[in-house]
Amino acid sequence: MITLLRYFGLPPNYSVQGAEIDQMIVWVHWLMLILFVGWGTFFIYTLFRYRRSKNPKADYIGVKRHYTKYAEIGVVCFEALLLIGFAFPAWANRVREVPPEEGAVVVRVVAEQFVWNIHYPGADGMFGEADINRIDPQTNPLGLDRSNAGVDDIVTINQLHLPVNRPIVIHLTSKDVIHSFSLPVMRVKQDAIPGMSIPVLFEATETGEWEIACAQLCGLGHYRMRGFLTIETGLAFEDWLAEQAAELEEEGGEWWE
Amino acid sequence: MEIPFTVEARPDTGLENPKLGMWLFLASEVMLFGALFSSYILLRTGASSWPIQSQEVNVVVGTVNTMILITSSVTMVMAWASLKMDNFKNFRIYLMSTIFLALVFLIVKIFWEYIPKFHHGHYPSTNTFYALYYTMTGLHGLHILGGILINAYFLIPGSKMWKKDRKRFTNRIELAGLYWHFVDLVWIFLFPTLYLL
Amino acid sequence: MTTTTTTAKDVKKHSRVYFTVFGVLALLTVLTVAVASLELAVGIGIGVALTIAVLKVSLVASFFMHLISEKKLIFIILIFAVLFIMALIFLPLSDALTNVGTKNVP
Amino acid sequence: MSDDTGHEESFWRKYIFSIDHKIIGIQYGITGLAFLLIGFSLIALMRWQLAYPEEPLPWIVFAAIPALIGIAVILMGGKKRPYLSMSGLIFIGLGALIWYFVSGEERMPGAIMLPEFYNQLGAMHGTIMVFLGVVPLAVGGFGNYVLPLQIGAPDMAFPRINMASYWSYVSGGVIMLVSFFVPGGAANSGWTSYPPLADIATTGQTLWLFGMVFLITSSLLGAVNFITTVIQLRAKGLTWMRLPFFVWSQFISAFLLLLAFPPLEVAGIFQLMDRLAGTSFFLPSGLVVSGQIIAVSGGGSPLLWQHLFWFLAHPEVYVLVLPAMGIVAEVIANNTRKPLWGYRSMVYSAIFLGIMSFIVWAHHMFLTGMGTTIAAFFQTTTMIISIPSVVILTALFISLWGGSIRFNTPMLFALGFLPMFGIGGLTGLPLGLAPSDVHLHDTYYVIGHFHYVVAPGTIFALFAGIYYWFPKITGKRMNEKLGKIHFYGSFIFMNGVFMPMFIQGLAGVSRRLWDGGAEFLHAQPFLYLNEVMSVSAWLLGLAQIPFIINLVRSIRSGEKVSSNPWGATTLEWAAAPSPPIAHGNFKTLPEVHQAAYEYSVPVEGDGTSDFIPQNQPDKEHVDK
Ligand code: HEA
Ligand code: HEA
Ligand code: CUA
Ligand SMILES: [Cu+2]
Repeated sequence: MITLLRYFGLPPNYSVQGAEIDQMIVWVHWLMLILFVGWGTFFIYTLFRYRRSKNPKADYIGVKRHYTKYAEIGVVCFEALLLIGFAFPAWANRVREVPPEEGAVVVRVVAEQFVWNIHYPGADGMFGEADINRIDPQTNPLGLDRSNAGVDDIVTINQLHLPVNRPIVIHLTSKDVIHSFSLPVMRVKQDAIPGMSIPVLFEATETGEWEIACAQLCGLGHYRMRGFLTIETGLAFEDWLAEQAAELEEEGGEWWE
Repeated sequence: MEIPFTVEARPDTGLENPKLGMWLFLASEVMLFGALFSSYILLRTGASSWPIQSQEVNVVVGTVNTMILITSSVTMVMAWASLKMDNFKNFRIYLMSTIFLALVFLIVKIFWEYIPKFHHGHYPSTNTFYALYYTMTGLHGLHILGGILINAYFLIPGSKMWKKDRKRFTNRIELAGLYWHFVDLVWIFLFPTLYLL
Repeated sequence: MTTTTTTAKDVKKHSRVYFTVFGVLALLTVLTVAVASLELAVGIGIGVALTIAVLKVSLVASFFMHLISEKKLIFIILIFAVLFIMALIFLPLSDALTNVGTKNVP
Repeated sequence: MSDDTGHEESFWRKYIFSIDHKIIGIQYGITGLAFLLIGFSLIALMRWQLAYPEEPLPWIVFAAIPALIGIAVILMGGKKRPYLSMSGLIFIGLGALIWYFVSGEERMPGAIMLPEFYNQLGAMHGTIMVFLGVVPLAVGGFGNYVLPLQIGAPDMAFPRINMASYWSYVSGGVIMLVSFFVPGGAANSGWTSYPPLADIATTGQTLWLFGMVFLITSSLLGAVNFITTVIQLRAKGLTWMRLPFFVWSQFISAFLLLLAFPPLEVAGIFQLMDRLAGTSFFLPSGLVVSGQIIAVSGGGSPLLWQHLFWFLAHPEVYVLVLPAMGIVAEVIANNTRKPLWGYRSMVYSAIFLGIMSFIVWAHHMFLTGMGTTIAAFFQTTTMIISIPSVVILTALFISLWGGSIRFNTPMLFALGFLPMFGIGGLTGLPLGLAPSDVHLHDTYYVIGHFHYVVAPGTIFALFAGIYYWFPKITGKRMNEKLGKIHFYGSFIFMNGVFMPMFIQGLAGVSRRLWDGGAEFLHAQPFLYLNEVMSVSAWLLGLAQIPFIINLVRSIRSGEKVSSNPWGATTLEWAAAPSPPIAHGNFKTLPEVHQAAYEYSVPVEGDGTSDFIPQNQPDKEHVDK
């Protein structure tokens, strides 16, 4: 089934959590396929068998036995199994109530029309305070307070770099309207809602470069609200962070004047 | 061909069409105001701060208005009861009192609540409480206005029917009453929600 | 009370009920305002106010709107309306209250 | 209030402000079809942009086709039928509308569609199709025309309210169309109008909200009327379990409309307040749009809108499909010449479906940061609600077994409905399970899912209904050959439009993209499908030409038929002439003695007739 779905467009999955989701997709599609083929065959056969020219007199009763009841009970059981066996646990894993942040890479993603602002806590591991009154579209899109914990925070636009094989926690929010943060190959999607900060958990299993798509209509630029996701080895990720930190240092002067 | 059961009840359901129609309409009104209350609860529990309501609104005026509406409900039901007792004169008096009380309610609402609030610079845009306050009482006020118009219609032009078809007219007043009591009933919830809690 | 079965005499009797109900309603109004001014704990305050409101509403509905002797069909329709509203209130509410993962940010 | 005293009614009373349910039904039907056509035209333009992003639209072709059809309709209608000819103006008006779209610099400079305008078309396509096209046609049109006839009633319970409902609907529709002409154009935040986007959108959104208020009023008035009619005006002997399934489906839809719309009305009022009075019901604190702090008090909740909207919109989708199921059930019973299999289970399922549909709404909101318990609740209810649909569909499938199936045009469309709704319903399942919805939410998979249920599903059922009840309305039959061309053309191209959407959806292509995904790498391998879908959509449009010709020609000079050409059991055929008499329907109100679908009753066997009409009194030998 997974090969079939692959053939029909499902991209490969490169995250730990995605496997669960794919499993779910596969199982429902089995159910759908069984029902579709089963009833489809019945349907076509019946149309053919009971056409008027072949069967001029209809049978008042039709089907007498209770096969259908069994078929329906079968569907119920299958759906119950999907729910209890797959959906509930998978969802619970996905929205762990309090995200475990130890050992994880924690990033803030702030959506706005039509870019993704990525906010790393920097060397001190602490996010600086953000305040809308400090926002400057050119120099400080997040309204970050650069004086305290924010001094070493790294802010990029549309560039999300993350290490492979490490748990990742993204705190997702939005500045203006509702967006939806979508990483198809990671099987990650989450609405970014202003006024709310929603944790997104996943762990990548493969390095590579992909895109961040926006899935929720957010205005005229919705179609071009594209970010870039780079999954790299831990070392490369550290290097990249260091590079960003150095750049920050250089520009430093202008930033918090 | 006449449509059956507009005046007489259908034997197996025991209802006349207009009465069933009115109750269905009221069911949808339950959903309308229910959704308002639902929004109120969700917004309030989600809010980071909420004003102390009894300091923002005028509880005395609210209480007076509550009393006015309750009284108008009694006069309304008495208007219908008078028709039942074939007392058209009392009906007129009671219905007129209902309309009068409803007008007083609106006048009090506008001149002792809305206008002073505007003077203090409290507009719907001030905060979520005021947004809800104006929207909910406003919608309720529109319903009151609707009730006044309906009752006024039955007081003057509509009451000609009394001579032609007493039963039908009485039924109509009963329905107008159902509506009016419902408006009262909504206020009974609105009052504690917006003034006391 | 279907209009077909009520006689003028019944109505006269009912009028007395209406005024009694009115008295109770007025009393309850005073009561709820009085309780509110006591400044009880939030939970109790809401509980009392809502109980009184529900009481008043049932009085109006039962007697003024004759719901007490109305056909079952109408009851059923209203009950569904009330149930659906409860769903609309409590389902989102319970998520807002239990969901600690998502935070409100200013 | 109704008069059969024979005095001549004025033209206005008779055709425009009529209170006869049949005229109102026809008015609803024609207006609904016209909006269906407009809804389709909007998407036809959008599909150009999706297939060939940023290429100028060959608008002459797009405008000329409806204009030519319009001229043809006018000519075919001839002088003798001014009303028929006048309906040609709808098509010409449509051509003009397309020309208007292209002519505006702020919409399509150089005939190239701007993203803003694409969003307007998308939002209005959804709105028009759902609220102005399908529901008015299915509920307002068929419901009004057929339901009183099927229950043996002289009219709706409240004829004047019925008229008010229609005119409220028209007002809503006009407001929606007018919104294309205001500065900034029509609403452009999707048919779902999610705030904050919709709160800060252009004026069109305000008009959208006003329009919705009228449409909501119309639906509420209609719903009260339908429910009262079914409860109060059933003919003598027409017990609940003898009601045709169509009546049940309308009855339940009416309840859904009655109880689900008011919360949307509240939401609409809130959004109007947000837009006009500066409140922040749906605006949280601290919004910054394009670097500007939004000066409002804040403290609101964007999710509140979603709850209120989907509280309506989920029941609404069952309003879209229940009447369709009703029509299909009628047509299938009639053309298999046997009773529906499991009629009772279908009725109970439909009731259950109606009740459940009020507590599944948040399956549209799985990705709004929902916690585990609530997600579990809504996943469970969503899975539960799929069961009654399965039961109804199963019953319809099984009903075919043992039948003597007549493949006439209505039956073809009804049969087409079954697998199409099946596909749409089945693809609802992965969406209803939160984990798989993570991947599929807001992709073309969702678009594919619901179009399968509403377009080849509901629209096919509506076509089946038009072909089936046309003889009732006009006393003439529609042409079978054209009907079959219409069916096969529509069937092929419907699948051509919507099947590829599942592929794009699985690939993760978002919906509502102006360029159909051309911006994104992961969409590249599937961009060619955009062209496939667009071409199919246009051909689908052309496949409606035989239908339009058929409609006009049959009205003008269709084959005359008896009052019960299909040999049907239900009252509208068995007890009323075709067309039924104005104001009153029946010469005498019928009395019912039979269940709804007594076809091929075994003992009857005298060979002359294979059905027992509902109003036929029991003979001794029928007492099985
Ligand atoms: C008529 C309309 C209609 C109907 C009937 C349905 C029916 C269902 N819908 Fe659908 N839905 C919509 C219209 C409809 N939907 C619309 C318009 C949207 C999108 C709105 C938007 O975002 O713009 C939507 C979106 C939508 C979502 C949200 C997706 C997302 O945004 O992420 C979900 C999620 O749970 C869902 C689920 C379901 C389910 C479980 C059913 C079930 O009721 C289906 C049950 C049916 C079956 C299970 C079929 C059984 C079939 C057989 C037994 C036989 C098969 C045989 C053959 C094919 C031969 N729908
Ligand atoms: C009932 C609902 C309904 C129906 C029937 C349709 C029908 C169709 N829809 Fe629509 N669609 C929606 C509801 C519907 N849609 C909604 C809610 C959305 C989401 C909007 C949003 O994003 O907010 C959407 C979005 C949507 C999109 C996605 C846009 C995007 O995400 O950017 C697409 C893309 O192809 C599409 C295509 C089509 C097509 C090709 C049809 C075809 O099936 C059309 C078939 C119709 C006809 C061929 C017309 C028949 C007309 C006649 C027969 C006229 C006769 C007239 C007279 C005689 C007077 N639709
Ligand atoms: Cu951001 Cu769509
Ligand atoms: Cu739904």
